[in-house]
Amino acid sequence: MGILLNIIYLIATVTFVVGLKMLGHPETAKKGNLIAAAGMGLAIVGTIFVHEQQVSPIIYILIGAAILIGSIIGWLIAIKVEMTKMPELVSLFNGFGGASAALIGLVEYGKNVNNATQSTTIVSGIIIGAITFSGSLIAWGKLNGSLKSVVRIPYYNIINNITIIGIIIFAAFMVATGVDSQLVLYALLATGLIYGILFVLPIGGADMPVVISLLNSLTGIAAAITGILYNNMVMLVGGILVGSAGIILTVAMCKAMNRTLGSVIFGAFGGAAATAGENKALGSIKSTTASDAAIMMNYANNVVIVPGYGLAVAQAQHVIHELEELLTKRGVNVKYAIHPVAGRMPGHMNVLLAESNVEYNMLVEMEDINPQFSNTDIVLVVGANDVVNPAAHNNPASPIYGMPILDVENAKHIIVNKRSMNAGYAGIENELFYNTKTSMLFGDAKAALTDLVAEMKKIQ
Amino acid sequence: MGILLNIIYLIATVTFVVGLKMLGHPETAKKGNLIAAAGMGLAIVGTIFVHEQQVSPIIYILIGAAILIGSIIGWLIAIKVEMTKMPELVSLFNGFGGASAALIGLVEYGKNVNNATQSTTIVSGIIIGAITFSGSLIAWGKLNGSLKSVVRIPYYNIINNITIIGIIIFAAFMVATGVDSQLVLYALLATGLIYGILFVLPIGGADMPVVISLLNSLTGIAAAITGILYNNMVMLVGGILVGSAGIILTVAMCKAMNRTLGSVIFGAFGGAAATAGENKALGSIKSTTASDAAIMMNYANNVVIVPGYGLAVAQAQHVIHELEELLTKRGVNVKYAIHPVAGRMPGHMNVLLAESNVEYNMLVEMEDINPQFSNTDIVLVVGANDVVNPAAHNNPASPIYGMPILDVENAKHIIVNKRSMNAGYAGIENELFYNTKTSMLFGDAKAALTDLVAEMKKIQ
Amino acid sequence: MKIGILKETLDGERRVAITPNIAKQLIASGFELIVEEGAGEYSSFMDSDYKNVGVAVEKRAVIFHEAEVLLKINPFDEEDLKLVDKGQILISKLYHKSNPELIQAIANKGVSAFSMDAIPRISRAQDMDVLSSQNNLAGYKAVILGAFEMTKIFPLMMTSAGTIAPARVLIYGIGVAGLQAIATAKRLGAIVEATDIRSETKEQAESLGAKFISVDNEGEESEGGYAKEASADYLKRQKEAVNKSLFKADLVITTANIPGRKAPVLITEEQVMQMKNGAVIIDLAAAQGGNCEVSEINKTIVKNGVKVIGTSIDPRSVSTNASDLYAKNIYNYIIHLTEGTNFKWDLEEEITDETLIVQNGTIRKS
Amino acid sequence: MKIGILKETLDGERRVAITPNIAKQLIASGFELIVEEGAGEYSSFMDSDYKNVGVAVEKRAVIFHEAEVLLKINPFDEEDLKLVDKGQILISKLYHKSNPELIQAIANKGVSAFSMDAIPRISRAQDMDVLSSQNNLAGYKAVILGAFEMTKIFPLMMTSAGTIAPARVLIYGIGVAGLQAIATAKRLGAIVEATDIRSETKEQAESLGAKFISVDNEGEESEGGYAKEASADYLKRQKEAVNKSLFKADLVITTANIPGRKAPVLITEEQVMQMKNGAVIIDLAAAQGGNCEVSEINKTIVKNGVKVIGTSIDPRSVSTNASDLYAKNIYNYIIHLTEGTNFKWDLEEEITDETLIVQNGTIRKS
Amino acid sequence: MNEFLEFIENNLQITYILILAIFVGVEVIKSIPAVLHTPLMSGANALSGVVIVGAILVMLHADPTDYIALSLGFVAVVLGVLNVVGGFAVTDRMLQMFKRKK
Amino acid sequence: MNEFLEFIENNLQITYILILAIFVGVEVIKSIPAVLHTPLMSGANALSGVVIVGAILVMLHADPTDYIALSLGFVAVVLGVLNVVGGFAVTDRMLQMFKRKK
Ligand SMILES: NC(=O)c1ccc[n+]([C@@H]2O[C@H](COP(=O)([O-])OP(=O)(O)OC[C@H]3O[C@@H](n4cnc5c(N)ncnc54)[C@H](OP(=O)(O)O)[C@@H]3O)[C@@H](O)[C@H]2O)c1
Ligand SMILES: NC(=O)c1ccc[n+]([C@@H]2O[C@H](COP(=O)([O-])OP(=O)(O)OC[C@H]3O[C@@H](n4cnc5c(N)ncnc54)[C@H](OP(=O)(O)O)[C@@H]3O)[C@@H](O)[C@H]2O)c1
Ligand SMILES: NC(=O)c1ccc[n+]([C@@H]2O[C@H](COP(=O)([O-])OP(=O)(O)OC[C@H]3O[C@@H](n4cnc5c(N)ncnc54)[C@H](O)[C@@H]3O)[C@@H](O)[C@H]2O)c1
Ligand SMILES: NC(=O)c1ccc[n+]([C@@H]2O[C@H](COP(=O)([O-])OP(=O)(O)OC[C@H]3O[C@@H](n4cnc5c(N)ncnc54)[C@H](O)[C@@H]3O)[C@@H](O)[C@H]2O)c1
Repeated sequence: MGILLNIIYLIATVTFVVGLKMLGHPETAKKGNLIAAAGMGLAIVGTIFVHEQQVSPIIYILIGAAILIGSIIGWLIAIKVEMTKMPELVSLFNGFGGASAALIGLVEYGKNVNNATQSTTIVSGIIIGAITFSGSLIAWGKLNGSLKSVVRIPYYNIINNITIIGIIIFAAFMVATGVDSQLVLYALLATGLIYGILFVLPIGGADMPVVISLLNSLTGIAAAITGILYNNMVMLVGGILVGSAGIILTVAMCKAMNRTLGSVIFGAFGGAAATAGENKALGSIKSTTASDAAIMMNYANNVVIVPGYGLAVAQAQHVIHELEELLTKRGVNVKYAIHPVAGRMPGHMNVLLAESNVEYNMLVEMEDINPQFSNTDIVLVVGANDVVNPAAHNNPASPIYGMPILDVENAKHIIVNKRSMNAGYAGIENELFYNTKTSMLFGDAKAALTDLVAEMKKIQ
Repeated sequence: MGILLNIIYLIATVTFVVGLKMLGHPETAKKGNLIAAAGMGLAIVGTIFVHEQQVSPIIYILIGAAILIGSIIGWLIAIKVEMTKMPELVSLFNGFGGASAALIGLVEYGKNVNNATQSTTIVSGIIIGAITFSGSLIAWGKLNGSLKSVVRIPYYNIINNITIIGIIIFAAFMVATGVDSQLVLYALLATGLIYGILFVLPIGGADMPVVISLLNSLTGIAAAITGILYNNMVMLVGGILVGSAGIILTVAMCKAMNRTLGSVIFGAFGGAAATAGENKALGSIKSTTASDAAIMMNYANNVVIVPGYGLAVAQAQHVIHELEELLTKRGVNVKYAIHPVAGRMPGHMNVLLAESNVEYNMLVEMEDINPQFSNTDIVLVVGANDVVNPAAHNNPASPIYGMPILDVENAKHIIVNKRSMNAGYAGIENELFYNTKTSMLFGDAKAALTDLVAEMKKIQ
Repeated sequence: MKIGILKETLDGERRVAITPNIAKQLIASGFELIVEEGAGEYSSFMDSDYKNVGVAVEKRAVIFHEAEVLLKINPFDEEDLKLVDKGQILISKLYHKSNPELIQAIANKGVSAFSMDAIPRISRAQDMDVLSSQNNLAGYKAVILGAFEMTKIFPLMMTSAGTIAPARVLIYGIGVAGLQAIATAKRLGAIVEATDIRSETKEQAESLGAKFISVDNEGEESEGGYAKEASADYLKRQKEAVNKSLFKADLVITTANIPGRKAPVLITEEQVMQMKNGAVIIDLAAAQGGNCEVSEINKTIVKNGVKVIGTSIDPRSVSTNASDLYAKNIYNYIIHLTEGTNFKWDLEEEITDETLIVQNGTIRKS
Repeated sequence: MKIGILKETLDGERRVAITPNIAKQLIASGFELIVEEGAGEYSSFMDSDYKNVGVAVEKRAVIFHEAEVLLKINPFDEEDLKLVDKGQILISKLYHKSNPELIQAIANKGVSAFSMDAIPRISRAQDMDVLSSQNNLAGYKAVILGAFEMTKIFPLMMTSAGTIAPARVLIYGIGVAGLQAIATAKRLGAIVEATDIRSETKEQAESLGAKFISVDNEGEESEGGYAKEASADYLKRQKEAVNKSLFKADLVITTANIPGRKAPVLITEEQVMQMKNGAVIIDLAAAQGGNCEVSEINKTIVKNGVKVIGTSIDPRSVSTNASDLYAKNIYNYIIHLTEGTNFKWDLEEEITDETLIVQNGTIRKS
Repeated sequence: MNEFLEFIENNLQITYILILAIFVGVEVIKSIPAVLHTPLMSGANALSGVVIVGAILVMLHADPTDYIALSLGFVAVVLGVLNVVGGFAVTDRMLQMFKRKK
Repeated sequence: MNEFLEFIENNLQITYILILAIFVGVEVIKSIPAVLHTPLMSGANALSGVVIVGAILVMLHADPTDYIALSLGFVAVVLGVLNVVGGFAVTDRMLQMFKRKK
C-alpha cells in the first residue's frame, strides 16, 4: 500500500472518531454524521483508485456498478422511508453490513487455509457476519410487524445449544485442520445464520432497539476482524470504534429502559415479564426519560405546561418555574394552561405558581388555551390527571363526563409526569396516557423536573 | 523483548489511561492515582528484571541504588512539604523528569548518529528535556519566592530569537551531518536550557500553574519521543497521554482564569496587565470559580449562608434554597445567618427566604450564630457587604463602627458572591474581601448560584 | 323569559346575585333582566352599571311583579314570599334540610323553587357550585380578618429591634374554606397547622405547606366528599391531639361543617380559657351553631383575652369578587336548566333533580 | 435609678413603651421599674405579667411622683406635664421641630427630655431607631387594613366560577413602611407598583418584586437618606407618571413624609374622583397632613365610591409586636445613655447630642 | 491461550491500537442523551459499513475469471454500500429534528 | 515533509497509536472540575516520569566500563524516580481533601 492510501486511511480514521464524537451532542450530531460519511467516502475512493497492483477494467466496471447499485438503492430507501420506520431500516442495513463481512470471509477462506491466524480471523468473520445478518433480518421483521413479536419455539434451549456447539465444532475443525472444503465452509455459514435467528426470535419487540444496537456492535467487530485479515488500519480502527461504542450504547439504551442487558437477552427465554403498562382496552404506554424530554422541549417552538394537583403534592413549583425560565431563555414560547379545578381548591395552581414568582401573564385560562393546543409542539402535564382526561368528552358513563377539560390531545406531543399509573381525584383511567402521542415521564414531580432541568442544561 | 514484558507494559499502559481518567473525578481521584502508580511500579520492575540480555551485577546494584535514593528523597520531600508549597514541588519534580529525558538523549546520541530517524528523536528529546528542566526550575523559583515574580531582561526579544535560531541550527546540523561531537551535543543542551529560562522568566507568578502544566505536557512528549527511540510502547503511550491531557488541562486552567493560553505566554512580554483587584492598603483578592466553590462546599461539614441585599436584588432566593437543599441532602449541615439589618428593610431576608420556602428553623439570629463561626468550614456570603464588614469592629472612623456584625472571619473559609468590588449601602471598603481565607465568586447572585448548583450536581 | 334580581335583605349581606358583567351574558343568551334599585351598591356595582348593559332598574315591588324567575343569594324569607305569585320560579340557597317550614311556605305559594346549595358535588357541576366558590373566598377573608384583629403580625422578622416570632395559625376543617385559609396564612408567613376528620385531607393540607395534625382514628372517610358526624370518642381524641397547638396558636380558624346538621363543637370554653392572651378565633361555622362553644354569630366575644369572632362562611365582605363568582355560578346553572330561554324541567338529570326542591307547589325533597 | 412606665393616653393608642420581657432585662441591668396600672392591657400584657418579672404596678400619680425617669411612646402632653417634677428625665417621641410650644413647656418645668424620634439614622443607632421599627409594622398593617376594607381579594384565582383578577396595589413612598407594604402586598398575590422621589429606591422596590414607576426627574436624592421637599414641577410630573396606575388601582397606600414638615400632597381630590369605584386609599401620612387631599386622620371618608382611610404611621393595632420592638429600642437607648444605672450625659456623642432636646430646663435643639 | 500470547507478541502494535481504539470508542460515546441513542446507533451502523473496504479489496484482488469470487465480492460490495449510504442518509434524516429554530 | 511521510510509512501503526493515544488523553481529561486541576496536573506529572523506563534501559544497555553513560544513566534514574515517587506521593496528599465525611 502506498503512503498516499495510508494517509487517506489515517484521515478517514480520524473522521470516524471525530464524527462519532460529534454524533453524541445534539448541536453537532448532523455535522458529525456528515464528517464521518465524508471520511468513509474518502476511504472507499482511496481503496479503489490508490493501489499498486494491476486490475483489469472489467473489475473496475463491476466495482463501479456494485457501488452505483448499492448507493442508489440505499439512498432511495433512506429518503423515502417514514420517520417511524427508521429503526427497522437501520436493522436491515446493519444486516447487509454483516452479510458483506461474511461474504468476504467466504471468498478469502480458500486462500488462507494454511495460516492459522488468518483462518481464525476469517472463520470468526464469517460466524459474526452470519449471525449479524440473520439476526438483523429477524429484528427487522419484528419491527415492521411481519413477524409476531415474541415467537416461542419448542425445545428452544436444546436447539440453541446444539447450534452453538455446531458453530464451535466447525470453527475449531476448520482452523485446526486447515481443511479447504466448501461444504464445511457453507455449513459454518448456515449454523451462524441459524444462531442469529435463534438469538433474536424470542426477544420482545420493545427490546429490538437494544438488540439492533448489539448486532450493530457485532458488525463493527466483524469489520475489525476483516481489517486484521487485510492488515487494514481503517477497517480495524473503524470496526473497533463501532464495536466498543456500540456496546456502550447498548448498555446505555438498556439503562434508559430500566433494564439490564442480561434481562433483555436472556429474560426473554423465561417468557414471563409481561410488559408493564399494558392495558387490555387502552393499549400500551410509552415511557420516556428526562433526557429525551429535555431534548424534545429544547427543540420545540411552543410548549404548554399543564400543572395539576401532583405539582402541589410534590411542591415542585420552584422547579417548574426554573424549567420555564430556561426554556424561555432558549427561545421556546412557554405558557401555563390553568384548568379551573386543577388541584384541590379554587385557585390552587395560582397560589402555587405565585409562590415561585411565575409571571401572571404566563398563566392562560382554559378557554383561551384550548384553541392553541393544535399549534403546540409539546404539552408537559405535571401531576394533572382528571383535568386532561378525554373521558370528559368521550365517555358518557364517566363521572367527569361533561366537565370541560384541557384538550392537550390536540398538541403534537404530550409528556405526562406522574409517579405511577394511579388515577386522580375522580378515580378513573385516563386514555390520554395510552395515546400514541403521549410519553410518560414517571417519578415524583420535583425529582423528575429537577432531572429535566439538569438534562436541559447539558444540552447547550 | 519477551512476551511477559510486553504484557506488563500493556497492563501499565491501561493503568495509565484508567488512572488518568479516575483522576478527573473527585470521588475516584485518589484511587486513580494509586492505580497509575501501581502500573508505573510494574513497568519499572518489569524493565529491570524481565529482559533477555546479560547485565553485570554492578549495574543492577547501581540501578537499585539510584532507585532507592530517588525514592527516599522523593518520598520524604512529598511527605514533608506544606500544603501550600505543593505546586512548586510539582514543578521541581517535573523538571527532574525533563532532565532525565535529556540525559538519556546525551547517552544515546553517540550510538545513533547514523540513523536519521533515531537521531531526530534523540535531538528532540534533548531539546525538550532541557527546556522542561530549566523552565521548571525557574517556575519553581518563582513560586517559592526566591525569584522576583516578573523579571525584565533587556533586549529580551533579540536574545530569545537568537536562542531559538541557535537550537534550530544545532539540531538541523546534528541530524543532517550525523556528527558525533560532544561539543555540539552539549551546546545543544545549553541552548535548550537557556531557552527554558527565557521562556518562563517573563511570565507572572500568578500564571505559573499554567506554565507548569504546559511544561509537564512537554515532559510527556519527551518521554514519548524516548519511547519511539526504544520502540517502547509504555513510554510512547504514557508520554503521549500526558502530553495531550496536559495540553487540554493547560487550556482548561487558562479558561478557569478567564485567560487564553496565548495571553499567558506572550501577554507577559507586553508587561502590562496589572493584576486586577490589587488594593494598595488591603492587599490582593483571590477569585474563585463556581466549580471550586462547589467542591469546597460539597466536602464541608458545616456551611453557613449569609444573605444580604444583593440576594434580593438578584432575586436569587429560589436558587439559594436549592443549593441549601442540595447541601443538606449531601450531609452538609447548613444554616442561614440573618443579620438584623441585612437588606433594606427590617425582615427583608425573612420575606425573601420565606418566599422560597426556606424552613424557619434554618434561620439563625446574629447573636446565636456568631459563636458558631469558629466551627464553620465555609461561610457563603451572598450579596451582603456591610453586615460582614470587620470595620464595624476595627475602625472607629468608619460610619458603621459600633454596629454589630456577623463575625464570618472566624470561619475556616469564606466565599463571597457579589458582582464587583463595589461598596454596599454604607459606601465603604470591606477588608474581609482581602482576607487570605476569603475567595470572591464574582457575578450576579442568581447566575453565580445557578452555576454553583450545576457544578455541585456534577460532583456526584 | 324575564329574570328579576333582588337586593339582599339579610343583615350584613353585601353581595348581589347577578353582576352587570354576567347580566350582559344572560341578555346575550336571550333573557330579559330587571334588577332592584341599589342591589349592587355594596359590591361596588352601581345601578348605572346595570343599565349600561341593558338591565332595567326597578323598584322592589316591580321586580316581584314582573319577573318570571326571581334570583337571590340568601333564602327567600317571609317578607319576600308575601310578594311572590303562583307559577314564579325562585332560585336561591334554601338549606331545605334544616328549613322545613320555609319549604312548606314556598310550596303553599304554588311556586317552583331551586336551591343553589343543593347542587351535587360532581365534576360537571363544579362551575355551578356556589358552596365552593363562596367558601373559597371565605377562607381567604377569614385570614385577613384574623390578621386585622390580631395585635401581632404574621411573618417572622429578624430586625435590629429584636426578632418577631411568626404567628401560629391553626385551622379546623380542611374543606374548600380551610384550604384557602391555609394558603393565605402561609403566604403571609405564618406557621400553619390544620386538622380534619377526613384523612385524605392530610396530603392536601401539606400540598399547601401546612402541617397536618393527625387524630389517630380509623379515618371514617366521607359521604360523597363530605364529612360524617364525628363520634364523641373522635372529638375527645381530636382535642388531645390538637390542644398543644391550640394553646400556642395566635389565630384559630374553624370551618368544620357537616351538611344538613349542626356544626360540631371542636373548641370548648374550657379550652379557650387555656389559650394565649391575645389570641383570636374566627368561627366560620357560627351560623351553623359554631365550632367554638363560645362563639355567637356576628359577635365578637372576648374571653380570657381571647377574641372569639363568630361569622358565617358567606364571604360578605369581599362582596365584589363573591358576587362575581356567585353570579357566574347562577349563570352556568340557568344555562344548564334551560333550553333557549325556557326551563327544561328534565327531572331525570341529576343536577335538576337534586336542586328542584319545590315544583309547582309540590315538595320534591326534604 | 427608678424608671416609670406610663400608660399611653392618646386616643386610639394601644401600645406600651416597655413590655414585661424588656422590663426584666432592664431590672437585670440594675434599674428599678414601676408601671402604671393597665399600661399593657391593649397589647395583651397583663399587670400580672409585669409583676411576675419584678415590676411594681402603681397608680398614675405614684409613677409620676416616684420615678426619676418617665417613659412614654407619644409626646408628653399638658396633662402629663402637670404631674412632672423638676429634675426628672422624660423619654418619649417629641417631634421637637414641629412642637415648639411643647418643648417650651417642658423646659419651663426644669426637666430633661430625650426625644426618641430624633435618633440619627446612623448604622450603630439602628437598634434604637423607633421610626424604622414602627414604620415597618405600619407598612404591614396598612396592607392588612386595605385587604380587610376592600370588597375584592388580592390574589389571582382561576376557578370554575370564573377568574378573579389580582388586585392592583399602588404604593407612594418607598421608605421603611413602603417597602414592608410592598413585601406584604406581594406575598398576598397583588400586582404591586410603587413610586418615590428618591431614585435609589427603584432597585429596592424591585428587590421585593414591585414595579417602580419612574418620574423622570433629576433624582434629587436625599439628605442623610431622607427625601427633600419635592418641587411643584416634580409633583406635576409625578401625577402624570402615576395616574395610569392610580386609576386602575384597587388599593393605594401612601407613606411619603419629609421629616419635620407637612407631608406632600400626592393625590388630589380630582384624582380621587377618577379612581375605580370600590378602591381604597390608606393614607399613613394623615397625621402629618396627609398625602391624599381628601384624607383626615382617624377617619374613613368615601368619595365617589373610593374609601379614603386616614391613619398614622404608628402601628397601634399590632400593639403587641409594636410594643416589643419599641421597648427593645428604648432598652438599647437607655443602655447607651447610661453607665451602671446613671446617665452619662456625654454631649460629645452623636446620639446623645441629637436626642437630648431639653437639658435641665434649657432647650438644646429646636 | 498460548496462541493468544503469540498473537500479541506478533502484533504488539495492533494490540495497542485495539485497546486504545476501544478506549476512544467508550470515551467518545458515554453520557450521551437518550434521545440521541437511535441516531447514534444509526450513525455507528453506517460506520460499520467500513467493511466495504474489504469487499472492494476482495474484488481488486480477484482473478477476473474467478466468477465465484467476483460475484460474491460484487454482492458484498453492493450490500456494504447499501449499509454505508443508506446508513448515513437515514442518520441524517433522523437528525433533522435537531435543527435550531430561528 | 518527505521524511515525515516516510516516518509515517515506516511506522504506520505507531502513528495510529499516537493519534489514538492523543484522542484518549483528550477525551479522558476534558470537563473536569477546576478544583481538580492541580491534583490532575500533579498526577500527570508523575506519569510523565515514565521516562524512567528509558533511563533504566540506558543503564541496562550500558557497558559496565562506560562510566560516562553509567553516571549519566544513574543521575537520570535518580531524577526519574524522584519524579515518579514524589509525583504520586504529592498527588496523593493533595487528594486528601476529597475524603468523604462520615
Ligand atoms: N380545584 C378544586 O377546587 C377542586 C376541589 C375538589 C376536587 N377537585 C378535583 O380534583 C381534580 C383535579 O385534577 P388534577 O388533574 O389537578 O389532579 P388529579 O386528577 O387529582 O390528578 C393528580 C395526579 O397527580 C399525580 N401526582 C400526585 N402526587 C404527585 C407527585 N408528587 N409527583 C407527580 N405526580 C403526582 C397523581 O398520579 P400518581 O399518583 O401516579 O403520581 C394524580 O393522578 C379534579 O377531578 C377536580 O374535580 C378540584
Ligand atoms: N435592613 C434595614 O432595615 C436597612 C434599612 C436601610 C439601610 N440598611 C443598610 O443596608 C445595609 C445592609 O447590608 P447588606 O450587607 O445586606 O447589603 P450591602 O452592604 O448594601 O451590600 C450589598 C452588596 O450586594 C452586592 N449586590 C448587589 N446586587 C447584587 C447582585 N445582583 N448579585 C450579587 N451581588 C449583588 C453589592 O455588591 P456589587 O455591586 O459588587 O454586586 C453590594 O456590595 C447595611 O448597611 C444597613 O445598615 C438596612
Ligand atoms: N366535585 C368536586 O370536584 C368538588 C368541588 C368542591 C368541593 N369538593 C369537595 O367537597 C368536600 C367538602 O368541602 P366543603 O368545604 O364544602 O366542606 P364543609 O364546608 O362541609 O366542611 C368543611 C370541612 O370540615 C371538616 N369537618 C367536619 N367535621 C369535622 C370534625 N369533627 N373535625 C374536623 N373537621 C371536620 C370536613 O371534613 C370538611 O373538610 C371536600 O372534599 C371538597 O374537596 C368537591
Ligand atoms: N441607617 C440606616 O441604616 C437606616 C435605618 C432605617 C432607615 N434608613 C433609611 O432612611 C430613609 C427614610 O426612611 P423612612 O421610611 O423613615 O422615610 P420617611 O418616612 O421619611 O418617608 C417615606 C418615603 O417617602 C418618600 N417621599 C417623600 N416625599 C415624596 C414625594 N413627594 N413623592 C414620593 N415619595 C416621597 C421618601 O423618599 C421616603 O422614601 C430610607 O432611605 C431608609 O432606607 C436608614
